Amino acid sequence: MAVLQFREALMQAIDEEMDRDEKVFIMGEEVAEYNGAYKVTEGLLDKYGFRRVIDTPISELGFSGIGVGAAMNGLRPIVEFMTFNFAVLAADQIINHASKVRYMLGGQASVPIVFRGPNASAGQLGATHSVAYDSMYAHFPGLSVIYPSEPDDAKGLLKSAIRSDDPVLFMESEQMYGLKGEVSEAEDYTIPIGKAKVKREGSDVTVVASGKMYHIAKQAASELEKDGVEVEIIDPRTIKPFDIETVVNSIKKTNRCVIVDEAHPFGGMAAEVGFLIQREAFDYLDAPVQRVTLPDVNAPFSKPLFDLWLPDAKNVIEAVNTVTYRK
Amino acid sequence: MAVLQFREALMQAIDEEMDRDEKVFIMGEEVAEYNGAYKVTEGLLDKYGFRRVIDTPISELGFSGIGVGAAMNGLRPIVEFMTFNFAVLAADQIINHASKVRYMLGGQASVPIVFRGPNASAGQLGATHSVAYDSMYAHFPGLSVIYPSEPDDAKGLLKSAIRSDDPVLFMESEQMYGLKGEVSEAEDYTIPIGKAKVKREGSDVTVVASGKMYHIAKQAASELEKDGVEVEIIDPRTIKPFDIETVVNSIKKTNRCVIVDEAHPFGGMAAEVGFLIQREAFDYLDAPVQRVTLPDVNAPFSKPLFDLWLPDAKNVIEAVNTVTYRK
Amino acid sequence: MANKEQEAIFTPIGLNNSENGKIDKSVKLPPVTKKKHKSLGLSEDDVIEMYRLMYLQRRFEERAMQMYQKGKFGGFLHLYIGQEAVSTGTVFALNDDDDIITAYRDHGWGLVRGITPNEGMAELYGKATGCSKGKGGSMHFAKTENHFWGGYGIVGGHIPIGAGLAFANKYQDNGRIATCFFGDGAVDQGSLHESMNIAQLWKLPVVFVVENNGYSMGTAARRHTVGEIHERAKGYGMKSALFNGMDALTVYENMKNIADEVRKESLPYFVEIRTYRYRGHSMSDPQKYRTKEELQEYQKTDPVERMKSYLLDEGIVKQKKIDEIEEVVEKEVMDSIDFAEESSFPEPEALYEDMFTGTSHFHDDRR
Amino acid sequence: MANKEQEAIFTPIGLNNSENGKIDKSVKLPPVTKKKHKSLGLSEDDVIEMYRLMYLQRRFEERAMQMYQKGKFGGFLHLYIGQEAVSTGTVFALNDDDDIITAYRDHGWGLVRGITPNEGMAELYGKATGCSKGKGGSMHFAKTENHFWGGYGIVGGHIPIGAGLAFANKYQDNGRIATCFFGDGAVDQGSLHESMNIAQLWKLPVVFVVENNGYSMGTAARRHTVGEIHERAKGYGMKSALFNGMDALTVYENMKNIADEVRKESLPYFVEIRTYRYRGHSMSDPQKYRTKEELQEYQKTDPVERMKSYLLDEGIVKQKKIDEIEEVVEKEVMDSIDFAEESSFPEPEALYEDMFTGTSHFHDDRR
Ligand SMILES: Cc1ncc(C[n+]2csc(CCOP(=O)(O)OP(=O)(O)O)c2C)c(N)n1
Ligand SMILES: Cc1ncc(C[n+]2csc(CCOP(=O)(O)OP(=O)(O)O)c2C)c(N)n1
Ligand SMILES: [Mg+2]
Ligand SMILES: [Mg+2]
Repeated sequence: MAVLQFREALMQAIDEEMDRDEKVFIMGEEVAEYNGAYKVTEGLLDKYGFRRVIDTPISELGFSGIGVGAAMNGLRPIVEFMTFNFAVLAADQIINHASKVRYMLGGQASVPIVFRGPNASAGQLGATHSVAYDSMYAHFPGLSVIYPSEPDDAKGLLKSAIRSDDPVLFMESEQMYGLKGEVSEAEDYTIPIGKAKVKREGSDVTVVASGKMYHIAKQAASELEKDGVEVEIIDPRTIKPFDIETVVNSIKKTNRCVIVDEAHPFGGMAAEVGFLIQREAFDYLDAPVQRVTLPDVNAPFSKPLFDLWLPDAKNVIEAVNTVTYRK
Repeated sequence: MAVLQFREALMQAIDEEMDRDEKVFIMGEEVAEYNGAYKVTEGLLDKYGFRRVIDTPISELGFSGIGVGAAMNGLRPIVEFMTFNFAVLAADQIINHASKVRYMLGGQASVPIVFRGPNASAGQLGATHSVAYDSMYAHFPGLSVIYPSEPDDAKGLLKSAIRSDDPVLFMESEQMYGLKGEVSEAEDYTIPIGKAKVKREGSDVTVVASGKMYHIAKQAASELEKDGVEVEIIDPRTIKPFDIETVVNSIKKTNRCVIVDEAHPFGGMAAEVGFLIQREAFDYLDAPVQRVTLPDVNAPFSKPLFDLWLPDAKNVIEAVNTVTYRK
Repeated sequence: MANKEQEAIFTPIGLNNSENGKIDKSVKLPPVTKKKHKSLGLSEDDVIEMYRLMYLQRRFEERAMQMYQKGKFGGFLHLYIGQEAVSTGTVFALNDDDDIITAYRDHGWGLVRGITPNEGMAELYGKATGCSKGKGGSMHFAKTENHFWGGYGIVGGHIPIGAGLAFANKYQDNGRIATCFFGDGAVDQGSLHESMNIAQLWKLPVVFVVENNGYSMGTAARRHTVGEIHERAKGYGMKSALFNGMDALTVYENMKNIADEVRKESLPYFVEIRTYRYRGHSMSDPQKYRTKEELQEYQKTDPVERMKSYLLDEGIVKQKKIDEIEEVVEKEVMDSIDFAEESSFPEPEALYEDMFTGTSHFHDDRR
Repeated sequence: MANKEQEAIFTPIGLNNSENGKIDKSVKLPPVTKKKHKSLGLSEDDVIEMYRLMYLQRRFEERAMQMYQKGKFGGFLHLYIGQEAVSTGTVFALNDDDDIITAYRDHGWGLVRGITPNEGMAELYGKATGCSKGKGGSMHFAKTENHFWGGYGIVGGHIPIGAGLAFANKYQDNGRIATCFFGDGAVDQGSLHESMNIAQLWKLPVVFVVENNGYSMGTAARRHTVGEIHERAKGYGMKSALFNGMDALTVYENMKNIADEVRKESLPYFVEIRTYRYRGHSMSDPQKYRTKEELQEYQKTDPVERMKSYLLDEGIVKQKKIDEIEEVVEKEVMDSIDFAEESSFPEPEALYEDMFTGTSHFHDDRR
C-alpha cells in the first residue's frame, strides 16, 4: 500500500491506462500545458505529448461530441470537465448521443468514453458551481456513474471505467483532491464497476453514503459510537449500476437505514435507494428510511449559509436518531 | 363546460393571457407562420402579429437564454420547445440560469418564464425523441414542473404558469394534443400550481399517475373494478411542487400505493414519491409501495418493442395485484 | 392586427413579405459543371451506376411513402427526394473507407453507401432484418462497416460527432477523412460553431457540408439564418465552397477536389450545397410556406432526370438500357417491400439487446 | 517524448513554440485615439471622474486581494486589474439606463455602475449588506436598479441573456440598448454563435463585446480560438469593431459611436476590445503560461497611470488634486473593509430567501 492523494490516484490510473493502450487519450480545458485546473493531469503532457494530452477551447458541447465521435471510430477518450456544472452544456452529447447511439444503430457502434471531473459543491463557489449531477445522469439508460470517496476506490474504478466499452461518468470532488489514503500497489489494480463496499461494520443502523458524504458519515459514526450506536457504512462507490443487494443485506441485519446524499432531495440517489429499500426490505425495516440531503435551495455564497446548506455529521446523527427512535 | 381538445385548451390559455397582459409573448420553432408543429399556437400570429408570436431558428440554447434575459428585463416569455428532448440543448439556461439567477443576485431579478412543449414518448420516434424530463428538472431548486393529463387541467394550470413570477416548465404530450375533454368556461379560469386532484375515488389502493400515465391508470382502474378492486387515482398535475399531503391522506385510507411514471426508474417521480410515502405513511402501509415505469432501456423504434417498452394498463394491474397481495 | 406597421418585427416575414409581387426563391442554384464525366475521371460504368443509385433512392422513397400512407409502419418519414445528387456525387468522390455521418434525412445516404433496399425497407418497418435491427427506424439508418455512421435526430447533434470521426482518423493517421452532412436549419446550432473552431484549430480532416434545401421545416433559410451560409467559414479562416446540388457531376467534381485537399493537407472545409426538397418536411407537412410554382421550378432541374438525359445525350446508353436499369431497380424495391413484410419483428428479448457493448446492466430490472 | 516530430498535434503549442527565440505577444494592441476629451464631448469633470473610478477599481481590488490572502473570505476572486479602461470608458459612453451584463470578472463593472465599495466589499465577505446580500460573492456582483445585471459564472452562459435584455428593450420600444461583455475564452461557446445569428436576424439592439485579455485561464487566445476574434462577425454580416482597451478615452470614443448607431438603427454589433489581465486568472494561478517580460510590457500601458498622466499633461488637474482623489478613494476602500468586517452575516432564514419572487416552495422542506 502506498499513501497517495486522491488526485495522484486518479493520475496513476490515467497514466497506467494511457501506457497500456495507445487508444486512450485525454482532453479538456487546461489539461495539458496548465497541467490540469486541479492538477489531476500533472505531468501527462510531458510524458505523452500533444497528441494524447489535449487542451480544448471552452466548448463543452463541441469537445464532448468530438469525444463521442472519436470513441465510435476506435479510440477511448477521457473527457475532463472542469466541473460537472459546465457539463450541462454538453448534456446533449451525454444524454442524447453517448447513451443512445449504440442502441439506435442496432448495436453497430460502441461508445467507450469516460467523462470525468469534479461534482457537487466545492466550498463557497455559489449557485452555478456547486451542484451534484450523479443522479441526474443515473436516470438515463446506458450510462454508468461512479462517485468514489477514497483514493483507492478512485484508482481502481477509474481504470475499470477507462476499460469499459460503454460510456461512464466518473465524478470526483474538488474538495477531496488533496485527501490522502492508502492505495493498493497491486499490479494492474482494478475494482469492478457496480460493487458497493461495506466500509464500516455495525449492527444498529445502515448508512449509505458516497463521495464527500462518505466522510461525513464516517464522522457521524465516530460520534455515535461514543453513544453506543454501531453504524454500518456502505459506500456504493458506483451510483449506477447501484449495488442494492449489499444494502438490503445490511438492512436485514440492522433494520434501519439512513442515506446521505450530496444532491437536492427530489429524485436524487437517496430517493431511488430509499424507494428500493422499502420495496425490497419492507418486512425488515423497523423504521422508515430517512435521508440527509441538501435543502431544495441553490448554493449560497456566504459562509454561514453555505455551512447550513451542506449536509454535515450533525444532520446524519439526527437522522440516525430518528430511525433508532432515540429522539 | 365546453368540450375542447388538449391543444385547444392550451391555445386558449395562451390566447387569454396574451390578451390580458401585453408583456406575454411566445417564441419557438415554427410557432408563428407554421402555426406550431403541433398546432398549439394556431391562429396566434394572425391575432397578435410578428412582435408577439415569434419563429426562432433551431437554437434552443440561444432562444431560451433570450427568454431568460427578456424575463429579467420585464417581459413574460413563453418559450416553446418542439419537444423537451431538444431542450436538453438549453439545459444550461434552465438549470444554471433561470433557476438560479434570482438567488445568486440576492433577489435583484425575477425570471417569470414558461418553458413548454411535449414531453416523454410520442409513439415510434426512437431513442432521441421519447424521454420524459419532468423529474430531471424537478430535481433542481427554483423550478416548478407541471405535467397535466386533461384539457381542463392544462388550461387552468397553463394560465397560472404564465402568471407565475418564477420559472415554470410546462409539459405536454404529443399523443394527447387531440384528446378531448370538458373545460371550464368560467371567466379567467386558473388552477393553483401544486395541488393534486383525486380523480377517482376508491378504497383499496391509491394509484398516483400524471400526464399520459393518468389515462393508463384509468384503464387499469376500470379493469380492476370488474374484479372488485376499487382504485383511488390521484393525478398530481404538478410534479413540483408535489402535493404529497393529498397522496398520504389517500394512503391512510387505502394502505397501499402504486405509482405510475412515464420516466425511466432511477430517481424518477415514482422514486421520489415512493420514498416520501414510506417515510410519511410508514405505519399505514400494508405493502411496500410499487412503481410502474419504463425499463432502464432507451426507446426502441420497432412497434412491438415500443409497446413492450411503454407502461400499459396490464403493468398497472400487476402492480396493484402485488400491493393487494392478489398474486 | 392592431398597429402592425409600427410594431417591432423580429423574425423576417415569410411568403407574405413578397414585395413587387415576386417571391424570392428560397435557394439560388449556382451553375452546374460544364465538364463531362471523362474529364472528371469517371468511367461510363461509373455514371451508369450513379444513375442506377439515384433512381434507386428515388423509387425506394416513393414506395416507402406509399407504404407509410397505407399505414404499414409508423414514426417519422423524412424524404430525401430532390436531393439525391448530393449523396450520389459525394459517395463517388470519397474513398470507400472515408466516414460519412448525416441527419435524419438519411435513406438516400444509406442506399448509396451500401444499405440494401431490403435492409432499408425492413428498418422502416421496424423489423429485425433492418440495417439497425428495427431499433432505429427511418431516422437512424446506418451501416458502420461501410463507414456510414448513420442518421441522427437531434438537429446539429451529430456535427461534433462528425468532427470526432475525423479526430480519430487523424489520431490514427489512417489516411481517412470524415464528412458530416446537415441541413440549413442545423447551421443555427451552437454545436456547429464549436465544431468549426475546434476543427480549424486542430486541423481536423473533416468536411462540414450544409445541404441547403431552402427550408428548415416550414422556415425559409432567410427567415432562420443570416447572410449566405457558406460565408460563415470566413470568421474562422476556414476554406469554403458553394455549389449546385441538383447535378451529381457537379457534386462529384467539387467533393472530389475538396476531399483530396482535406486528405492531403489535413484541414477542415465548410461547404454549402444548394439543393431542394420536393416533399414536405415529413409526412404531415401541409407545405403552406412555399408556392406550387416554386416547387415546380426546382422540379425542372430534377437530378434524376438530369442524369438520365446526360446518359442518353452523351450516347452512353440507349433508352433500352435505361428501361432495363429502372426495371431492375423497380423490382428490387418491390422485393424489399415483400422482404420487409415477411421479415419478423424483433423478439421481445431484443428490447434489452444492443444497449451495451460490455456487460449489460439495467437498473431495477423487473423482467 | 517519443517521436514528437511525427505525431499529430491538435492544440497549437504554447510558450515552448517560440520560433526564432521571440515569443508572440498574446494580444496586439491597436493604436489609441488621438482625440482629446473635449473633442470627444467629455468635460474636465468627466475625465476627472473617470480617473477617480479607475483608481477606485484598482485599489478596491488590490485591497480585496490582500483581504483574500489574509483569509478574510473564500470562494473565487477574479481580478479585473489592467482592464479598468474598458468598464470606465463604456459606462461613460452609455446612457445610465442602458443595460450591462458581464461574466464573473465583474468587480470593476459593478463599481463604475454604482455598487458602492461598501456593498462590493461586503459581498466579497458574504455579508448581508453586500450588493447581492452575500448570496452571490465575487462572481455575482449586481445592481439591477442601475441596469447592471451582474456577473455570471458559466462561461458564455450570459451571452444569450444579454441578447434577451436587448430583446425586451426592443419589444418595449424604450430606447435602451444592451451591452454584453465576455472574455476571449467565451468566444468558443456555441451560445455566442446562436446569439449572434438571432441578434442579426431579429435586429436586436445589443453590443456583444469581447474583452480579449490574451488568455482564457492558462490558454493564450491563439491556442483556443482561430483567426482574429473581431472577424467572427463577418460570417453573420454583423457590424464589428476592434480597438484598444488600455485607454479609457479610446474605449469611450468607440463605444459612444457604436451605442449611438445601435440605438438609432436597432441592430447588433460585435466588438473586440484588446486589453490585458495583470493578475492570474484567479488567486491560485501560477501563471506559467506567460513570461514576466510580457506582463511588464503591458504594464507600461497601464490604463490608470495613463489617465493620470493625461490629467496632468493636459493641465486639467495638478498633482495635489490627484493626491486628494487618491486619498479619498483610499479611505473609501479602507472604510469598506471595516464596513464589511463589521456587517453581519445573513441570518439563517436567509438561506431560504430570494429563491422565489412569487410564492416560495421548497420540496421536502424539513426545517
Ligand atoms: C435540437 C432539435 N431541435 C428541433 C428539432 C425538430 N426538427 C426536426 S427537423 C427540423 C428542421 C431541420 O431543418 P434542416 O436542418 O434544414 O434539415 P432538412 O429537414 O431540411 O433536411 C426541426 C426543427 C430536432 N429534431 N432537434
Ligand atoms: C461553461 C464553463 N466552462 C468552464 C468554466 C471554467 N472557467 C472559468 S473562467 C475560464 C476562462 C475564461 O476565460 P475568458 O473568457 O478569456 O475570460 P477571462 O477570465 O480572461 O476574463 C474557465 C475555463 C466555466 N466557468 N464555465
Ligand atoms: Mg433544410
Ligand atoms: Mg480572457
